[in-house]
Order: sequence, then C-alpha cells, then structure tokens
Amino acid sequence: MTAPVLLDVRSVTKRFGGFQALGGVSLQVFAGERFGLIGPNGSGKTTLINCVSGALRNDEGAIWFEGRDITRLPAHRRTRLGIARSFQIPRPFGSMTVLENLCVPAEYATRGGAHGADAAAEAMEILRLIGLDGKARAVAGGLTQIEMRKLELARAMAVKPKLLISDESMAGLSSAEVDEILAILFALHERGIAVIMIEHIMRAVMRFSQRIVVLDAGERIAEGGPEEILHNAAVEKAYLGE
Amino acid sequence: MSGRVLLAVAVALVLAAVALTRVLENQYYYFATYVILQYVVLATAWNILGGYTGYVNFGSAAFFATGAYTAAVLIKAVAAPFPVLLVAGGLVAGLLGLGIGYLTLRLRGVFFAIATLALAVVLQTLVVNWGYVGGSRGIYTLRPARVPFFDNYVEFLFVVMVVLALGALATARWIERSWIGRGLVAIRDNEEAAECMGVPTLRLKLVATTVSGALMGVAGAPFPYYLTYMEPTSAFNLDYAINSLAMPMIGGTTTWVGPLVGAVLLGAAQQVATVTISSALNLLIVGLVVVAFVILAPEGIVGLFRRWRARARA
Amino acid sequence: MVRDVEAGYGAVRVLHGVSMEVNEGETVALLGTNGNGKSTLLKCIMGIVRPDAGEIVLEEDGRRTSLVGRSPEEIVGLGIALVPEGRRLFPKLTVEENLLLGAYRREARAEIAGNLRFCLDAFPVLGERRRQLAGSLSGGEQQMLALARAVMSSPRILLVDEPSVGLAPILVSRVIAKIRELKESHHLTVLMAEQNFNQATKIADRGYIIVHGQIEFEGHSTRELAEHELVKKYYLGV
Amino acid sequence: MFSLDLLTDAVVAGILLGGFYAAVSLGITLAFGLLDIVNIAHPAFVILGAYGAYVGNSRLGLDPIVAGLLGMPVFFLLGMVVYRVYYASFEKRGDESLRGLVFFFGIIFIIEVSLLLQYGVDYRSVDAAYLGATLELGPITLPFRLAIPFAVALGLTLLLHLFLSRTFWGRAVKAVSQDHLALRLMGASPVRVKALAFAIAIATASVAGALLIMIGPIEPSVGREYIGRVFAIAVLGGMGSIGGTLAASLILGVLESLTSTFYGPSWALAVSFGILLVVLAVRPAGLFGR
Repeated sequence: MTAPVLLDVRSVTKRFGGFQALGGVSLQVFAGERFGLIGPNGSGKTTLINCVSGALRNDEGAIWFEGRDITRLPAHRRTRLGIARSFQIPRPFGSMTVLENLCVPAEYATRGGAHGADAAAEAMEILRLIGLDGKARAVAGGLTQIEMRKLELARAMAVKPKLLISDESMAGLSSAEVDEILAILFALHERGIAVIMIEHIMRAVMRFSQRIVVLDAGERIAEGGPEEILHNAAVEKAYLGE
Repeated sequence: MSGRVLLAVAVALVLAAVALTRVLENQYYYFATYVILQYVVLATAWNILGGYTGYVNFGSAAFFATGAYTAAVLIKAVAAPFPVLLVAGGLVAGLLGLGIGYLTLRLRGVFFAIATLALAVVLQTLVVNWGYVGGSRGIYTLRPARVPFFDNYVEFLFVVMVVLALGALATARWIERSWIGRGLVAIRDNEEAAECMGVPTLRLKLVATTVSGALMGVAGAPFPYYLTYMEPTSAFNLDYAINSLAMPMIGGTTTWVGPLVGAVLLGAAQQVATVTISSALNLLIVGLVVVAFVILAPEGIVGLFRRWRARARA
Repeated sequence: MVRDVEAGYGAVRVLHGVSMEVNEGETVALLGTNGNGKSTLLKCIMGIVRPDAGEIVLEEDGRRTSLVGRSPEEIVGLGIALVPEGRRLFPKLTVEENLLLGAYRREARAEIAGNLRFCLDAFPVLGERRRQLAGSLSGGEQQMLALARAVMSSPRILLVDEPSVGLAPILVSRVIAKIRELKESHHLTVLMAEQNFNQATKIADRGYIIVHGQIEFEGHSTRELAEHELVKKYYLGV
Repeated sequence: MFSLDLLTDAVVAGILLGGFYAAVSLGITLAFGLLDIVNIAHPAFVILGAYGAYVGNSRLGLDPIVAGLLGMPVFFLLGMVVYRVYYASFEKRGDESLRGLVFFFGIIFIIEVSLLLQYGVDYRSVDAAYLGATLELGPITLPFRLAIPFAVALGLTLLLHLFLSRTFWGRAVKAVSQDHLALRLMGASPVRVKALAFAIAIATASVAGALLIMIGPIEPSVGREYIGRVFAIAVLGGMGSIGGTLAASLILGVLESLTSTFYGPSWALAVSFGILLVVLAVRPAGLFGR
C-alpha cells in the first residue's frame, strides 16, 4: 500500500463492567481504501467503531486519524475531522424533512460549513447521487426501511468524510436492495472516501473489500484479502467454532 | 411569509401601538395587553429551549424574577436608565441559565427540569432573606416623573412590551431558521446522531438555555415599574412557570408561531376570566387545559391546523 | 412446531417462510451466522415479535396451543423459557434476586426452593457470588446466571439464543456442556440458536441451517450436519 | 448564641424531621428511582393526603394517622388511574420525557388550585390529644408532634423495604426499569408491575400527608417547598434505594434543622437545592448509589 495511513487504531481496550469487549485491538485503514470488518456476533465490531467515532471512550490504547491523536476528542470534533458513520438501526432526525436531515451535517460538520441555500444545494446533490432526491421534502420519520438506510448513508456523506463507517447498512434487506446499497458504497469510494464496511452478508463483504480484518471475542484474529480470509483456518474456526 | 413582509408587519404594529396611545384613554386595556405581551415573550423564550431542544424548564418564574429584581436593584442603587435595566436583566438571567445548564445538561434531561423547579423556590428564599430589596415585605419603585413622547408611563411600558414581544419572536424565528435551530431540533430528535453529525450538542444546549433565560429576564426587567410595588410572591408567581410552558404546549412547540398563538389565546382568555370569574379558578382551567392538550393534541393548535389543512388538500 | 413463518421489523422481512419442528426431549440446533434470522425466529416463538404470517403451535399431550398472538408472559406461563441474546440480566440486582425473579411464574414458585438449590449446586460460582450485583460478573458467569435464571422458571422447553457470544473458547465449551447437563437433569426440550457450529453439534441431536431467513439445510443427525464443505458454503453464504 | 443544648436540640429535631422527609420521599424513590416516572406532582399528592387527614380529623373526629391509613386504598386507586393514563398517553408512545413532565406539572396545578378553591389560603391543622405532649429523655426533649410522625415514617419505610426485598412483586418492581423485555421473559407484565408500584407510591402520600399536617399547619401551596427536597433526597439517596432514601432524608433533616437554628428558618429551604445542585454536579449517582 502506498496510500498514507488514515486511521490508526493502536491496541484499543474496552471493558463493560467485568466484560472485556475489546482486548487490545490494532488495525490501520489507508486513505481511499475499501476495508471490511467482520466477525461473529459479540466479537466487538460495533464497540470498536463506537470507540473510533467517539460514542464510547476506550479504556486503553490510542486512536489516530491523519497523523493526529483523537483519542480524547468528543464525537462531533471527530466528525469535523472527517469520520462519518451510519447507524445499524437508522436514527434519522424524524421531525425534519430528508433535505433538512442532510443540512445538519452540511452546516456543522464541515469547517466554516455551507449555510442556507448552499447547504441545501449540496444536500440535494448528495440525494441525487443516492437516489433519494424524489423524497427530499418528505418527513424523515415516515420513510420506508430501505429509504432510511439510504438516508443514513446520505447523511454520513454530507459530512464530507475522508472515512465512512457503514455499520450493517444491509442487514435485513433483500438481495436486490443489498446490491443498491453496495452500488452506493462503491460510488462513495470512487469519490476518494475510505469505507469501513461492517456486515454479515459475506457475499457483499467479499465483493466490496480490498482488505478484511476479522475480530473474534474482542481480538483481531486475521487480516488479508477476501480470498485469503475465506481460506484462513482461524477465521473458519471463529465462525464454525472449535 | 417572507422576512421582509414580517418586518413591515412588525414596524406597522409598533406604530399602531404608539398611535393607539394617542387615542385610547382607558388604562385597563394597557395593563391587560401588557400582561399578554409579557406572556408572548415568556412563552417564546421557553419554547427556544423546551420546544426546539426538548429540555423542560419549570423555573420560568425564577428567570423572570431575576430580571425584575436585577432592575429593582439597579433602580434603587444607581437610578439606572431604562435601556440599562433591560440589558442588565437579560444578562443576569442569561448567566443564570448558563450556570444551571452547565451543571445539569450533561446528565439526563429530567435533572435539568428538576433543577429549574427547585431553582425557583430557592431564589425566592434568597430574595425573601435579602434586606436590600425589602425581603418578604417587598420594594417600592418610583416611576420616572415623565417620559418623552408619552403622557403616561403605562402607555410607554405598553409600547416597550410590544417591541420586546416582537423582538422575542424575531429571535425565535431567526434561531429556528438558522443552522442553530436545525442543530437544536437535531438534538431533540436524536442527540447521539446529532453529535455524530458534527453538532456540538452541549454547547448548543447551553446557547439555548442562555438565550431562553436572557429573554425571560428581559421580560421581567420592566416589572418593577409596571407594578411600582413588588414583593417576592408576585415576582416568583407560579403563573409564570405554568403559563410559559402551557402556552407553547397549547399553541404548538415546533414553530415560533405556536407560542404566539398560545399566549394570545390563553392570555386573553385569562384576562377575561380574571375579571369575570376568579383568578384561582382560571388557573385551574389552565391546568386542565394543559393536561388535556398534552394527552389529546400533543402537537398543539398549530399542529392541528396543519393536519386539518393537509387533510383538506388531500 | 413452527410452520411457514414470515416475520420482520417494520418493512424489513427477516424470515421468509420458515418451517421447522422440535420434538419432545430433543436438542435441536438452529445454525447460521448472525443476521440470518435465528434470533428473530426465537423471538417469534416467545411472542416478542409477532409473525406476519404462518403459525407456531405447541403440542402437548395431544393438546394443540397456538402461540401466535400470545404475549411473552403467557408463553412463559406455558412452560417455555428463553435465554435471550445478550443475556439480559438485571445488572443492578444481585445474583440471588435475578434467580428468584426467574421463578416469578406461578408454577415455578411452588418449586422455588428445590430449583434454587439445584441451580446453586449446578453453578457453584453463582453460590459464591449470591450477593454480588449481576452487572459485576464476568461474561461467562453472566451466561451461567442467564441459564440458571431460565431454569428457575421450571420450563419444559428451553430456548437458548447464542450462548457462545462474546465468550472465550474455553468458556463456550463449558456453557454448552452445562446446557446438556440441564437438559438431562430437567428432562427439557432444547432449541438452541448458535453460530458456533462445532460446539453446537456436540450436544445437538439434529439441526437446521438458516441462511437469509430461509431454512437451507436440514440435518437429521449431527453427522449429516458435519459434512463440512457443504456447511461452510451455506454457513458463510458464499 | 451558640450552645451545646441548642445544638443537641437542633440535631434531634433534625433527625425527627428527616424521618418524616423519608415518608414524603418514598413515593419519589419508587416512581422516579425505580420506575423512571418523573412524578414531580408527588408533593402535591402529599398535600392532598394532608387535606384528607384534615377532613377525616375535623369532620369525622378521626385520629390523623388513622385517617391517613384509611386514605391509602383511595390513593392506591388514584395512583392506578394516573398511571394508566400516563402509560396510554405517554409511555406507550415513547413520549414520556417532555410531555409526561408537563402532564404531572398540570396535575400539580389541578390539585393545588382545587384545594385552594375548596379550602382557601388559610392554614389548616389537625387535633389529637397527644400532639402537644413531649417526652423527656434525660437532656433530650422529644415533642410528640415530631416523634410520632418519625415513628410512623420509619414503619412505612420498613414495610416498603420488606415489600421490595421479600416479595416477587417487589423484586419485579426493582427490575422493571432495568430491562422490560427480560422481565416479560420471567412471566411478569411490566405495565401491571409499574401500575402496582406507582399506586403504592401514591398510597404512601396519604400517610405522608397525614404526618405533614401533624407536624404543622399547612395551606395548598406548601407542596412546592417539598419538590426540591424530595428530589434532592431521591438523587442523594442513590435513585431507588430505600436505605439510601432514609439516610439522605436524615442528613437533609439535620442540615436544615441546623441551618434554621443558627441562620433562621427562612434559609432552611435553600439547603435542599444547594445539596441537589452539588450532587448533580459532582456525583450524579448519589452518595448511596449502588
């Protein structure tokens, strides 16, 4: 890899009560990379991205982004640096229209952000790209599930991120819908955004990722290209058990 | 309506109010309208925090009284001119909002609500024990002998309140349409998602408590001149606490129009009721109406109107 | 027992016509990686998620009871207990209080003393930590407590949702062994959703593999299930 | 001005007063601490209980405590009804935070103003032969007016503690706000458990009200003074712990009593708010949080 390191997670540990969710996980994501993060339930994927996005504070270890330590920054500051995420269960701003949902990050997340008409124009462009422009004036609370998933991604895009974390954006969707979301993520990558995909739908992860890291029980057990991962004995063991 | 039209309406209203003072003689109407306008300011101020952000303030009376007593002290100590009273009242009450917010807003929202509830009782205790402002006996304030343009001080106060009400509405409308307002609503809808979209949630909530508190303080600043004799019970009257949240609830909390509608309707009804029935009974009615609205029409009158219009269109 | 069940959350359809059955005294494994509908199926059986179509029937001594439309409380009352995903203990109650709450159901209150003694014997670690808050237990201990709490309700059918989640391998085999032990001592019928294939097949009589909300493979014995290449294909969905 | 006698008297009076505060706060500990229902109207229900005792005492000649106990079933039913309305209107819609609070605020007004219309702003009190008597224990003087409410409050606290720790319903009450679904998996209906617990919380207000009016005369708006107190106690006591509530009540009672002895009664009210703010700012889990 010649691209510079974008995200650098350095032996991050997180405990909940007596339960260790992450036991010293390290990984690096390079600029513009398509990165897959997989692992069985409870392996710590969501905890890890909560630590990266700032929703949780890790107990030990450090997180660096673009060569600067962000371990102690609150979530909104990290977003401004260029880390965007979508939520596993969509969390739209339900009382706003779809367009307004995108104006929030457009106005807040980018330095000196666009305001008013500029923000709306930017938001509209993103909605077109994602295929939600027809719903721009609809109230977000009334969208269908697939529309909400798209809105999650659109809103994350409005952050103008350098890194997008997609947390199970496809869970429960039909296979045609999975392809739609996949196409959106490829399009984002085309624009130079690094994407971390967390997903259980192997077909999607294998197709999308250039590199995959596998977590199990809060530890990193494998790393490699899709083919490598599929034939990795440790991965097989993690999924099938011993 | 565009901003320019509204501005024209506002200027026209102020001019009309001034013109009215040349015509109308009966002082009662000025007193009654002053009270309603004061509620427009309080309800609008409450809604900036409670409606947009979803944090409930039960201590409106405390912020209002802070403005009133700040003014009373300045009048007594340095005979400060009127504009200074407004600014100082707003400033002190705004700082109070900032302080309470800073202490409690990092916790769950209910703690903020409880803190404001207790704040009113305690500030009242402090004032009751404060000899300089007369303690529980109260304090007299002499109105300036004359004001330019007006032959009567009450008429002057009435026009001041018209301007303050319009100012509060303009502030609320500006916040609502700006990126700040959008940030506040994002907090109400989903605070965690807002934070992840780059919204500095704590800072914005503090802005809201400060602005909201400051506007309530401004509303209270002319109070000593309005009453000429003020004691803690009237300044900390629970009417302010219930009305400033009842009015937005009844009118609708999502837009700046809601508190205005609620304040005018409920305020006017109360003025009529106080004259014709008793003031206690009218408070009871407010209580019942509030409970009925939160249960049956949580979107308020503005929400009902919108739904009705949407249905008419479909 | 379960026939043609379709279910989902809002517009998301998780189960597409799932049919399966569990006979009395069996241990059946419901296998699949996460996101394929194992948990949703168990939630449908427990009445937590209401299926959009299909039927779920409990047959006992020739009596047929439909479970669709019943509340979880009623279903617990019929003698079905679920050890839920993520354990869902009451973290601010003590171990003992958690266990006693397990015996809330009327039929279980009569047998509370015996059940409690049994649980404390079967899980000595819980006895040692009786007065400790459940939230302070380690992951393995929490899973043991969740199992014990379910047993306290004197169920006839035990549903277990992913007991291995978040546990170190050594603990996984211990938990799985406990499930078998409980099954035998209490004459339970067990349906266990699990992603850990090798551990689950250690104690299961037979099993189903669920992929994308559909039963892809029915293994009538553990040996059939253990045809590894096929399983891997279904399992990882590649 | 300062003397040891004065100090002893103040501490004793404070402990007695604190016990009474516990009776007033139990309902909040249940509703707010265990059920997550922010019933800011609880002090208003206490006042309602006090007027119930007043009516029972002045019209029917009942002992105020007996009147308070007789009022419990009525208050229990009232609590059931209030919870059902609250549940159907707010909790079920997931809208309890903002509008639920306003709902209870409206209830405060309805109770307070109804009492005002019925009984006016005059102070009301109750009579019982023992109220004027005192008990001398060496250097300590125990006025019955305070000692009896203290004893009754302790009894009430103990009963509630036993209910929560020894019964199936009680354990379910402690569990309900921690995990709704898990409770259903135990075979208990969260709505029914909450309705029962809330009804019990309101029922305690009947007795607490009787104690309130025994200690001193009251008028309808006295309840407001207790809002700061009960929440300070609930938060200080660790939200939902009965033992913590009692301990926090005693601390607050003693502090208030010392303040009013050495600085004057009009300052006593500021104590609770000061404590509340300090606890919220420094240690939100409360002093006795588990």
